[in-house]
Order: sequence, then C-alpha cells, then structure tokens
Amino acid sequence: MTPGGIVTQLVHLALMLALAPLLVGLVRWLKARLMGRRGATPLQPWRDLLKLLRKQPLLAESASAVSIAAPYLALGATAAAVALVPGFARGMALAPMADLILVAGLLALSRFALALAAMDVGTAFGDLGAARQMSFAALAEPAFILSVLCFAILAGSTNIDAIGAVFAEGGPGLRVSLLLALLALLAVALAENGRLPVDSPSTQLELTMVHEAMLLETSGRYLALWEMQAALRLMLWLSLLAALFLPFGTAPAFSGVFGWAAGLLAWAVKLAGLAVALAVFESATARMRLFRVPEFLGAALLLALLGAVFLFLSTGSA
Amino acid sequence: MGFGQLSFDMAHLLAGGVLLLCFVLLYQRRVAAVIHALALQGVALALAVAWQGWVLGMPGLYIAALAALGAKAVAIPIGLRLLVRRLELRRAVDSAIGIGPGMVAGVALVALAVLVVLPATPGSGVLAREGLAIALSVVLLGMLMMIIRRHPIGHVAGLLSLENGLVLAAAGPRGLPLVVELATAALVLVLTAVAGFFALRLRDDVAGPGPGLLHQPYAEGDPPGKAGR
Amino acid sequence: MTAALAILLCALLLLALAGGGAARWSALARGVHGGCLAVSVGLMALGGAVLAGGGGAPLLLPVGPPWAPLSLAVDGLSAWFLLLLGAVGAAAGLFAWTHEATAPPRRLIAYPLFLFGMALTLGAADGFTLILGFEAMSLASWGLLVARALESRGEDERLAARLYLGFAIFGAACLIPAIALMGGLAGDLSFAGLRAAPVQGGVAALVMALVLLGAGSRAGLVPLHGWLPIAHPVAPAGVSALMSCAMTKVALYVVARLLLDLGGPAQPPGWGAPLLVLGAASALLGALRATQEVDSKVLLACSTIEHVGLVAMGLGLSAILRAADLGPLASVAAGAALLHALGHALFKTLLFLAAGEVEHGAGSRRLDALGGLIHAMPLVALCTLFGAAAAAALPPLVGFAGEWLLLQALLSAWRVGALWVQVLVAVATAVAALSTALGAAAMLRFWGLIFLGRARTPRTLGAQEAAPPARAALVALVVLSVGAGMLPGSLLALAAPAVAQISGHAGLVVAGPLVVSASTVASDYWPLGVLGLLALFAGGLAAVLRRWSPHPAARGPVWDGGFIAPPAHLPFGDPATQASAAGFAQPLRRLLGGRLLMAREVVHLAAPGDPAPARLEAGFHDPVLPALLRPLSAGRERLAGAAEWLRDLGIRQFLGIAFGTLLLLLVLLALVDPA
Amino acid sequence: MLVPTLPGLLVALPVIGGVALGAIPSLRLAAWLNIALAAAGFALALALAALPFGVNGLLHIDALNLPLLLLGALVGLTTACFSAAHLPAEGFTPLTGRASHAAFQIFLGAHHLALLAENLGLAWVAIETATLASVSMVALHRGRAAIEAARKFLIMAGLGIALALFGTIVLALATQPLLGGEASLSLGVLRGVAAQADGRLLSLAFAFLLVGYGTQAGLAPLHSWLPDAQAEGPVAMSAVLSGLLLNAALHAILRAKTVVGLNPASLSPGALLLGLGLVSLLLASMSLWRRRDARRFLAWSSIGHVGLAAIGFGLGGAASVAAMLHLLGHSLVKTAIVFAVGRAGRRDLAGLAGLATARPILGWSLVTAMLALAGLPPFSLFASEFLLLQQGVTRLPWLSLPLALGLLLTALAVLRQVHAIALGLAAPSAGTNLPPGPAVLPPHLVPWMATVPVHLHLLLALLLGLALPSALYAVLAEAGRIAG
Repeated sequence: MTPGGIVTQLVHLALMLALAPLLVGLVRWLKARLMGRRGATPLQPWRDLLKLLRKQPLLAESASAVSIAAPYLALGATAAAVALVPGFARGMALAPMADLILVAGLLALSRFALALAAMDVGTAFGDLGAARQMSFAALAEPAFILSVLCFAILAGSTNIDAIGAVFAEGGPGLRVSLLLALLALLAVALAENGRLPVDSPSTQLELTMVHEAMLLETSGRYLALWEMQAALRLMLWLSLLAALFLPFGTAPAFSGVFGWAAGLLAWAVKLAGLAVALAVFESATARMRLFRVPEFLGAALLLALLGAVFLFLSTGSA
Repeated sequence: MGFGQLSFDMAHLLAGGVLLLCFVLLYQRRVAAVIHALALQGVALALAVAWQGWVLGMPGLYIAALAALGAKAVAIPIGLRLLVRRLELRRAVDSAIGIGPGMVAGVALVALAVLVVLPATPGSGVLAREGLAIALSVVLLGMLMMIIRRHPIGHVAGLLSLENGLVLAAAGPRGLPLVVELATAALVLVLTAVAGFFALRLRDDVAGPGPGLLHQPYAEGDPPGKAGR
Repeated sequence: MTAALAILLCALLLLALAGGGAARWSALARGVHGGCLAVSVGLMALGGAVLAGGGGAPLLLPVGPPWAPLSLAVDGLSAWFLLLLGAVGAAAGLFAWTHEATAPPRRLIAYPLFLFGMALTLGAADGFTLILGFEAMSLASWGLLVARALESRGEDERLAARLYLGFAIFGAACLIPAIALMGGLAGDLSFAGLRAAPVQGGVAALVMALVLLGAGSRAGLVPLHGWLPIAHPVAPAGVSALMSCAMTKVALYVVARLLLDLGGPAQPPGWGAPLLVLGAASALLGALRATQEVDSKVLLACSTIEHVGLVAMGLGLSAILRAADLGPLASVAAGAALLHALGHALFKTLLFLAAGEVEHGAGSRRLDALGGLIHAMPLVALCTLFGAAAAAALPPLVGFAGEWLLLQALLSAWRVGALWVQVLVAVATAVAALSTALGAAAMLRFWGLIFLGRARTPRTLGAQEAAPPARAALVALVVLSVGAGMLPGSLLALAAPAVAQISGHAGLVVAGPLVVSASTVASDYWPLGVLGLLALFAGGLAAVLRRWSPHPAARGPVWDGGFIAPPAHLPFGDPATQASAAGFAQPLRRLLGGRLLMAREVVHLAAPGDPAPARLEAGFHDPVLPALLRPLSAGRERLAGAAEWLRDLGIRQFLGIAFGTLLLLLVLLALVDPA
Repeated sequence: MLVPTLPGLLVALPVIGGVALGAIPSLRLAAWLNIALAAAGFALALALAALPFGVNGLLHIDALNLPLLLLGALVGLTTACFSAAHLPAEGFTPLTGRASHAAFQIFLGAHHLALLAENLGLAWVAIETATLASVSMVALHRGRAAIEAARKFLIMAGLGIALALFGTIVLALATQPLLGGEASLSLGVLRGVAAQADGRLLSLAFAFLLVGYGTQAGLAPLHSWLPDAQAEGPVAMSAVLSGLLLNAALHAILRAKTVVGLNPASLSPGALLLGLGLVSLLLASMSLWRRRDARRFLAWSSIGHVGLAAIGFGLGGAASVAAMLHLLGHSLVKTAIVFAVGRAGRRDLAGLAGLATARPILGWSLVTAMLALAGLPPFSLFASEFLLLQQGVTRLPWLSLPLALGLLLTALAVLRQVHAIALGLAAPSAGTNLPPGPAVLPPHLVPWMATVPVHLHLLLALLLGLALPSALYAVLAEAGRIAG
C-alpha cells in the first residue's frame, strides 16, 4: 500500500462522489439538447440533492427501521464498489480487492437493500418494482459473470486492475469475443442503471416504472441518498466499461502528479465520450415493453456465452 | 448280470404293459372305463413288482406287490365306484385338449423320456435305463392326465398312475434300500391324497355348493385408480 | 478421537432409550433434548479437534455381521461434516428444548436416532457401517415424519412420509450395489481397502450412476428432488433444519467420500461431469422454485435444493479438475464446496428456525398470511435478515464467500483442455450466476413478504417475539455465520485435510486469516476489508448526514400512489394493495417458469353483460416428480396386474405350470450336454 | 429303527406326544401339554447343539441342519405358546382342536426328522409326513375356504412329493453301478460316488427333486398352494408353514444339490436353483402389490424370501452363508408378523390400517417387524440381504438389476402396508372382533403368551443382525461351505 496508492485512492473516491451527480446532469442536459430543448444545467442534480437534504423527511406509518437504514447500506455498498473500480489511475490502495465478482456482489447488495426499502411500507408499487428489479437482475447477473469469464480467460484474473493492466499493454489485441462481451456488458449496464430501453429514468407513468416505483414513498434525505446511489451506480458502470474496454491512458499510481493529471484528462475524455454515447443512444431508442426486457437480457446472456465459446475456439482449446 | 435274457424281457413286458395302460387311461372317456383301466394297471404293476421280487430274490417286494394288488387293483377301484355313485359325479371324463391331441402329447412325452434317459455313458446298464425310461414315461403320463382331465376322477387316476410309475422305478433296480418302506409310504401318500381329496370334497358338499370360493372372500385386486406407490 | 465418537454415539442411543421412557416421565423430554444438544456440541468439538490435530486409527466395534464388522474413524473429511452436523444439531437442540418441553415418545426416540444415524454415517470407516448409518438416518427421520403425521393427521403429511420412505429405500437399493461393486470380489469394505482398489471402466460408471442415484436422491439433486420440498417442511422447525442442513450434507458427504475420496483417483475427466450437470440443474430448478413457492418452509426447502446443487457443482468440478491434473484448481473447487456446505448449514438452520419462530408466533407458514412482522418480532427479523442475506450470496456474508470461490473455480476451469469441458463449464458458470441471482430474489421475497409491509391477516398482529433460548440460538447462528463469512481463509485452512482428501491436492495457495485467493495470479477476496469499507462508507455517511440533515423524520399515512385511506373495518389496510406471494413471483414466473415449472396464467373473463369479476388463475407445478413416478407407478401396476392372472388359475392350470416347469428342465437336460 | 439317542428322542418325543395329544379331551390340558412338549423339544435341540457333528445311524447332525433345527425347535415353542393364547379365537370344536394339536406336534417331529435324516429316503418320508400333517391342520380349520385351500394344498403337495420320490429313486439308480450293484440313499455314500456317476441321470434326479421339494418350499412357479394354505389355516399353522416347512424343503433341495453338484458332468444345480429363486423373487415382488388379505400377503412375501435364499444358495460361496442367515432371519421375523397379525384379529390388510393408533404396542411391534421384513437395518435380514447383494453383484453383474429391482419392489410393497398400519385411520372394529371361544389360559397370562413370542423373535433377529455370535457364525460359514 504505497503512499501514491493511498493518495490516488482518496482522490479517485472524492472525484467519483463529486462527479456522479454531475454525470447524471450531463447526460440529462445532452439528451435535452439532442431533443431540441435547452435543458437544465448539469449542476441541477447536485442542487436537488442539497435541497432534499435540507427538507424534513416523511416516513409512512408502517415504515420500519429498514426504510431508515437501507439507503445508507445501499449507498455504502455502491460507494465501496466505486472505490474499487479504477478511474484515472491504476494500482490504487484498494486495487488488490478490486475483484469483478465482488463488485457484482456489492451491486447485488445495494439492489437488495433498495428492494427491501421498497417493500418496507407495503405498497403495490414498491412490491412491483422490487419484484421486477430482482427478476431483471436474475438475467443480468449471469450475463455479467459470463463476460467476466472472457476477461478471466484473456487476462488470467478477475481483478479489474490486473485486467486493465493486461489490456492496456494490448495483450489480447482486438477480438470478436471482446466485442460480444462488450455488447453484453452494455446491455447489463443499461438494465442495471434503469436506462432506456429497459426503464425510463424520467418517466412519470407509475405502471412502467421499475426503479422509480420503489422510491415513491421516500422523501427528504432518504430520497437524496437514493438519488445519489443511482448516480453513483451510473458512474460506476461507465468507469467500469472505461477501465475494461478503454484502458488506455490510465496512470499508474506511482507516476506522480503529472502522470495523474494525464490520467485524469484521459479519464474525463472517456467518461464524457461514454456520456455522449449514452445520451445519443437514449435519444434514439424507445422504451420497450416490460416483458420484452427478459428477451433483451437473455440476448445479452447468449452474446456473452457466445463470446466465451469463441474464445475457447480461438485460444485453440490448449 | 447273472440273469437270463428272459427275466429282463418279462420285466420289460410287464412294465410296458403298465405304460400301455397309461395310454388306455388317456384314451378313456367314461368314468367306469377309467376305473377299470386303473384296476388293470394296478394288476400289471403288481405282476411286475412280483416278478422283480422273484428275479431279484427279494421277498419284500412280494409284500409290495401284494399291497399294490390289494389297494390299487381292488380297494381303490371299488372305493372310487362307490364315491362316484355317492357324489353323483358326471359319468363322462371330459378332457381339456381332446383325446387325440392328448395321445399325441403322451407319445411326445414318452419320446422326451427316452431322449433324456437313454443316451448313456458307456458302462452303465442300458437295460436298467430302459426300465427307468418306462417309469419316467409313466410318471409323465400320469401328470399329463392330471392336467388334461377336468373330472375329479381324472386327477385321482393321474395321481395313482403317477404313483404306479414310482413303484415301477423303485422296484426296477437291484437292491434299492428301503424299497418296501418307500413303496408303502408312497402308497400311504396316494391313499391319503385320494381319501383326503374326497373327504374334503364331501365336507365341501355338506357345507354348500359352489366352487372357486378361495377367490371370493377377499376378492383381491385394487379398485382401478387407486394406484399408489 | 475415534473412541470419543463411539462414546457420543452410545450416548445418542441411550438418549433414544430414555426417549422411550418419556411416555411415563414427561420431564424426560427436556432431558433428551438437552442431551442431544450436549452431544451435538461434543460432535462439533470432536470435528474441530480432528481437523486441527488429526484423527486416529479406525476403531473396530464389537458389533456387526462377522464379514463386515462395524468400524469407526474420523478423518479430515468426516471431521468437517461432523463440525457442520454438530453446529446444526446444537441449534436445533436449543430450539427443541424451547418448544418441545413435552413431546410424545415416538418423537423422542426418533430424534436422537436421527442424529445417531448421521453421526454414524460420518464416522463410518467402512462401506457397511456407512450404509447402516445412512439407513438409520433415513429411517429415524421417517419416524419423525410419521410422528408429525400422526399428530396433524393431514393427508399431506402422510403423503410426505410415504414418499420419504420410498426414496429412502430406493437410496439403499442403489447404494448397496454401488458399495458392493466397489468392494469387488475380495469383499473388503473398509475404506482403506476400497481406496486401495479403485473401480475402473464400465464398473466405475455403474458405481457412479448408483451413487448419484442413491445419495443424490437423499441430497435432493434434480431429478430426484421431488420429495424434498414435500417432506422437509412437514417436520417441526428444528427437525426441518436438521433434514435440510445436515442430512443433505451427509448425503453429499457420501457422494464425496465414495466418488471423490475412495473412487476418485485415476478416473477420467468425465467422472465429475454428471455431478456438475446434476448440481447445475438442481441449483437452477431449486432457486426457481424458491422464487415461486408460497409456503415459507417449502420455499426454504427449495432453496436447499439450490445450495445443495451449488455444493455438488463444486464437488463435480473438483473431480474434473483433479482428473485433468490441475490440483490447485481442484482444491479451490473442493474448498468452495466444503465452505459453501458449512455456510449453507449455518444460514439455512437460522432461516428454518426463524421460520419456525414465525409459525409459532404468527400462526402460519403461508407467506400470504404474514407480513409486517418486523414490528412484532424485531430480533427474529434482524437475525433472519442476516440469514436471508447470506443465502442471497451478498458480500461480505458467508454465502458470498462460498459462491465466490465456486465462481473462481468455474472461471478458471477452462484450463482443462477439452472443448466439451470448456463449454460445459461456461454454461455451468452462467447457471451458477443465474441461480445465485434467483436465490437472491427468493430470499428477498421470503424476508420481505414475511417481515416487511403490513400485516395481511389480523392473526399476524398478535405475534410475539421469540422465547429467550430460541433467541439465543438465532443470535448464536448469526454470530457463527457472520464469523464464518469474515474468516473463510481460516476455515479453509482448517478444512485443508478434507480438501486434500477430495481433491488430492493439499489446499489453497493463499488462504490467510484475512484473505482467500483462488491462485497467485487470480483475484483475492478480503471479507474483512469489504466489511470495513461498508462500515466506513455507511457509517461515515450516517455521521455526515447527522450534521447536514438533522431533521427528525415525520410520520404520515402511506401515500401508496394515491390510494384512498383504508376503511375502518380494515384497520391495517387492505391486504390486496400489497403484493401477494404469487403476485410477487409473477415476473419470474413469466420469465422462466413457463418451461421449467409448467407455470400457467389464465384470465377468466365474464361474458359481456355479466357483472361477475374477471379472475386470474396462476400457478405452477414441478413436472419432474410426476414425470418420474407416474410411468414407474403405471409400469408397476401393469406388472402387478400381469402377475395377477396367476391367481385366477384353477388347480389344473397350476398343475400344468408345475408340469411345464418339469418338462422345461427335462428338455434342457435333453438338449444341453454339460460335459 | 430309530435308536434311542438324543437326535432320535428329538424326533420321537413330538410324534409320541402328538399321538397322546390326540387322545386328551381337555383343550386346556392339551394346550399346556403342547407347550411342555415344545419346550422339551427346544431343550433337546439345545442339548443337541452341544453334541459333536457326525452321523448317528440314520440321522446325522452337521452345520447345515443344526441352525435350522434350533430355529425349528424355537419356533415350535413360541408357536405353541402363542396358539395356547390364541386358541379361543380359532373357533375349533373340541375334536378339531385336539386333532390340530396332534397334527402340530407330529408336524414338528417330522420337521425335525426331515432335517436330521442322513438318508434321503427317510428325509422324503419325513417331509411327506410333515406335509400331510400341515394339510390336515389346514383342513381342520373352520370354513369352506379352508377346505378348498386344503384340497389345493393336498393335490399340489402330493404331486410334489411324488415327484421328489421319483427324483430320489433316480438318484439311487444313478449311483447304483458304482456301488457294485447295491444302491444306497445315504448322503455320505452318495457324496462319495457322485463324482463318478452318470451326470445325466444325476441331473434328471435333481430336476425331479427340485420340482418336487420346490413345491413344498414355495418356489415359483410351484408356489400356488402356499398363499391359500397360509391364509386359511390356523395361525399356528401359518407360522410353521412360513417358518419351518419351507426351510425343511429347501434344506432337502440343498442336500440333493450337495450330491449332484459334485459331478462335473451334471447340469449345474446351483444355476437351476438360482433361476427358480429369481423367478420367485420377481413374481413375489409384483404379486405383493395387489394383496388385500394379510396372510396371503405374508405368504407371498415368504415366496420372495425363500426365492432370495435360493438365489444365495444357487450362487454358492459366501452367498450361501448369507442365504442361511436369511432363512433364519426370515423365519423369525415372518412368524413374529404372523403372530402379530393373528393377534390383531383382522385378516384383511385394510382392517390392519391404523393399528398403531388403536393398539400401540401391538401396532408398533407389527410396524417394526414389517420394517425388518422389508430388509431395513438393524435386523438380520438387512445384513443377509447386504451380503447376498454384494456377492450377487460382484459375481454376476447382470444379476444386480433383477435382484435390486426385486428387493426394491418387495420392500416398497411391504412399506406401503407399514404406512397403512402406522398412519392409516383406524378401522372401525380393529381388534375387537375376536370370536369368542372357550378360554384355555388364565386371562392374565394371555397377553404375555401372545406378545412375548413376537418380541422375542424380533430381539433374536436384531441380535443375528447386529451381534452374530462367533460360534454361530462359524456354524453358518460351515453350513455355507456344505451347501456349496
């Protein structure tokens, strides 16, 4: 655990926390521009969060301690996952723990906490959202793990840092398997973050909601925590995609301030690019019917499996 | 063997007579005729056994012959006649497979018996084997009769004929130990069987009519649909 | 050590005898349960001691048939499972001590015998003792089911007992020939003898099939799992826990012992494939059923099928890797199996006992009759949450540790060269992940529907917190399972002898107290670090918000999307505005249930003009058990019917048959010349 | 002819006692005398066990007949005790009761003689006597069904015995040329020359002996009389049929096998025995499912178990030891069940449903015994079936499928009844319809006399399974060696 590792880790975490709402705001603003509207400033999510924190929360009479504790747990788990995913630098202090399966587990933990909070009050919408979210996750998770399989074969490890290092050196080169894994991971990312076409992040129609349906009963700082958790999750996924598929320009932790600056720049460019891509994609797609979502995720699962099989064939099955 | 050819010819003749009477038994349709044939078979058997006793010099066999004569040629036929009259049994002994096929089956059985017994390893007595083949044929024919005859008398006649084959086999070889005792025991068995058969039949008739009782009180077989594991 | 086991076994037999006396002295019931508790603790200590210090030589018992004298021995593999059995037994014993101060003698006889059978199976040092213990276990647990059926007099319980016994006999009928084939002509059934002469070729395949059928049916591996969700929930909670957590593990122990330890060396890679496939099928079907069941204990039993499947996958994978000379990876898979077996035993016991407490407190096992119990039973709810989260494989709890190792083993199994293994493993990986996610959904549904929301029946409102000893059992299990989750490395170090026996390789490369690693290059897992991070972030966040957002929360009526306030006659709201158990399961039912569980949804619309409401009928059934039993049962019926024609024959026909037999022999004699 | 030695006494005592019993008018006295005679027989059998093995005139004792003899004497004693308690329920008239007692003792004597006889002719006479005695016991029982069963029994058994005699004679004929023209039926003499005799004739003899004695042993397809006879006779008859007659007949087959098997040119007697055993096992495993009458059910189970023992003897070697143990265990357990069912007072299986609830001690004893019958541990049937399966599977792998299938189906069929007894709803009149009759025992003794035999048998089966004394095991191993 080098000093450089600790410093980069702290900077990384601070940046992630600070930038997550901004990223959400940025995507919203870009989407609005693409649709010909002026759009709110990218700072708007931060303003909303601070406003919510100042308000007095209102809890339902039937709410239990779960409603109070779950947001902290969910945000804590997401933040822990975020701390593990490399951003601008490699070899951060927590890099040895940065395991892809653990990240999946932490995301599952926050998902679980969210679903619990949704069920706490005992409303139709909360239950419905929780049931749908867990069902989608049931397909998203194997697709994710199968993508991990591709990385594990190519890099020999499931550690994100190690994978990034191997890929940055261009070890595996361009492979059709990686393309398939990328497609699968993109689908999973869309589903996990409740983006179009799986779930609309800005819908007002309760019947079609998944994520928002679970938050109908929350308010005040609890709502702020959930919003922050969602933003952090988006951040996490974009960073993860960047770390796995665009590992170029990431600064090693020992490379000093200038190296870090270069890494930061590269990271900002990557994130911005991904945000633009997301905004463009979301503007161009419609939300699919709820029961088409399994087919969407099933296709992702099959793509990932196909990627693994291609990999077996191309590595010549030893 | 220290005996002349005649003694064996005679023994085989008598044994062959017993076998022939088996076919006669198979051929008969009427109760009275069956009982007659049975008595004749008893006489033939007694003669055969006595001849063996004389040839082998075993006086015990005379007793066996006498017993056979008394029981099978006299007592049992008379008893059977009385019973048939008493129980008012049908007069015709119908056969399950018909007389002709029955005869054919009988011939086939004899052929089988010969096939089984005769292929001898060198050195053992061929003549003794012939006797055995005849006895085996008689036993098999007796069983055949038990099976193809529907009449109670058919069962009894078959069993008695079968027992005749046993005595024939037992009396054949020289020096079979306990032959008299065994023959007597066999006779006791058959007598008991016949007596028991009819005694039970009598009790049965006293108790009431109707065969197949065994299958009725606990009509077995689950009702359909109750197919448990 | 072996002598200690013998003493504990004798103590269990004595307790069974004492249980017989409970008809006269009802105070004996507590004594029996207390004794079982003490023996369980003893078993746990014994297992731990052997794992730490090594076992002794086999001990020949003075009983048993002369050709196969019973013998006992505790080695690493047995010790690991003894540890597990002891832990479950102690918790179940504490529960029984609380709730069954009076029990009929038939149950007090069967209960110690059940423990006895399991301990004997684990402590056996030869094939005959193993079978004897296995059968004693099956019979005694059948006795417990019968006792339950006699008390409730329900048709379901009777059916459960009958199915159970049928499968028990089936298991014996498969295991006995398997062990006989392993023993071979020499007939030496001691483990040492069996290990010295491993089976090979076609016989080996037959042995594997028989063991998988025999022990797999007891472990609940698909397709022989059908009895498990019917039988396990019938028993009282403690016994359910023992059946679900200990007995299935004992069956897996038999699989591991016979197939991996004794028969494992010198087998082709295909040796482990059936186990892997069956395990994957069980994991998937079990998890999917768990998301659909509406009875809390049935749900837990189905979840057991899932976890047993995961353990079986670990064992099968270990066999495949071992055959491919990938010893270190094989040891990872074996370690995953053992760790997950222990973890499952801990958290599933917790869940079953909690379900028992809920049934005791709220009077029902149906999810649709519960709800909102977190207010009435906060401690039970909290403990159960830990168990449910562990069962859902959430980090940093024990369930995640096992599944992490399993996934690591699966992810590195592609190193086995053959393409079919690679594809198989890839599919197995997907299935494992899918079942884990399904299991998480099932556990959320389990915990959420029982403890969260509003009460669905008035009875639920009268629920009370569990009694102190039961609470102690629950808390102890939470502590154990959290501890096991935090220190998987230490546990794996402890399990090293068992791992070595299963995988033929000494153990994990890196398994420190704080860290587990699949290999030097693969990734590491630091459970304590994860816990630290979580505590840091969640706690820090709470501390920060306490400063920045100090407003106390106000309470108000639930908004519920604008639903009107409940009427006066429904003081706790209209239950229909919450999801029902079937409703909560609907997305997954539509998603996966159609093919796998014969799920159906039919809307009955009233005719136009008819004011009757439309009705939705939804349901599912597991097609495997009927598909398995119906043809067998029909075939047996047909054979039995065919045998009946003999009964209807008359005496003449019987004579004919005898004559025919004789003729057949004579013809044989005429045709065949033996010389 | 029977020299007054210990074995001779063992045979003579019951026969003489039986004749005496037929002359005693008081049922009460007869019952006690019956018990006393059986007890004396058991004591004699125990004393016999202390004698060295060897030939004693026409009788002999060796490892093969000693265990069966001890078992027979024991079952005779317990059956006598039980029937004394159960007599009022049998509905005998004084006359038939007397005759029945006499037939029972004569049966016991004949059974002992059949086991002890060193001479095949003598053994044949003994089995004939035993069969006729059991026929008369069935015939003396009340009801028309009993009469019809007795008729069936008589015809089938009569035919079987006749065939067995023919086989015996052929056996003597086959060895005659080697004995200088003098034929002999002594086992020792036959064994001495069997290897040189004509294999074809020996095979012929064994075929007849197998079909003949196989009829008495209840081997399928010669079994047809057994279910009816067992169902319709008195309980005591039922017990000794399953427990003793089948064993004695199988023992006779084994003796013939020991002679014929010595000749390399004969059809392998073991294979024939194995074949019939397999047919019996499979047929029984199917037929058990449709039974409604308790004792017919038990008879079918006996057919299966004797078939199993025949398979073991047919395999030979260690499997013979298993088969010996199986015979002992089966007799003990089966008679225990027959007692318990008789005590329950219902003969239809449906009537036994819920017995465990209605009469716990009797019901749970019955359940335990049925579990033992199904071959579950820790009783001896489990141990013997384990060894048998092990031997069968390793020696003839193709055998594992039919064998395991037969055992599984049999066990499942038995367990189905176990479930009905343990869990069924109690039949309305379970255990209350004992028909009245003159009591022959003081009332306080009745429950003891009726239930102690059941528990004693189960205890012995347990001991045989878990802690077989090494002396007995040595005898069984020797018996297995003799049986080949």
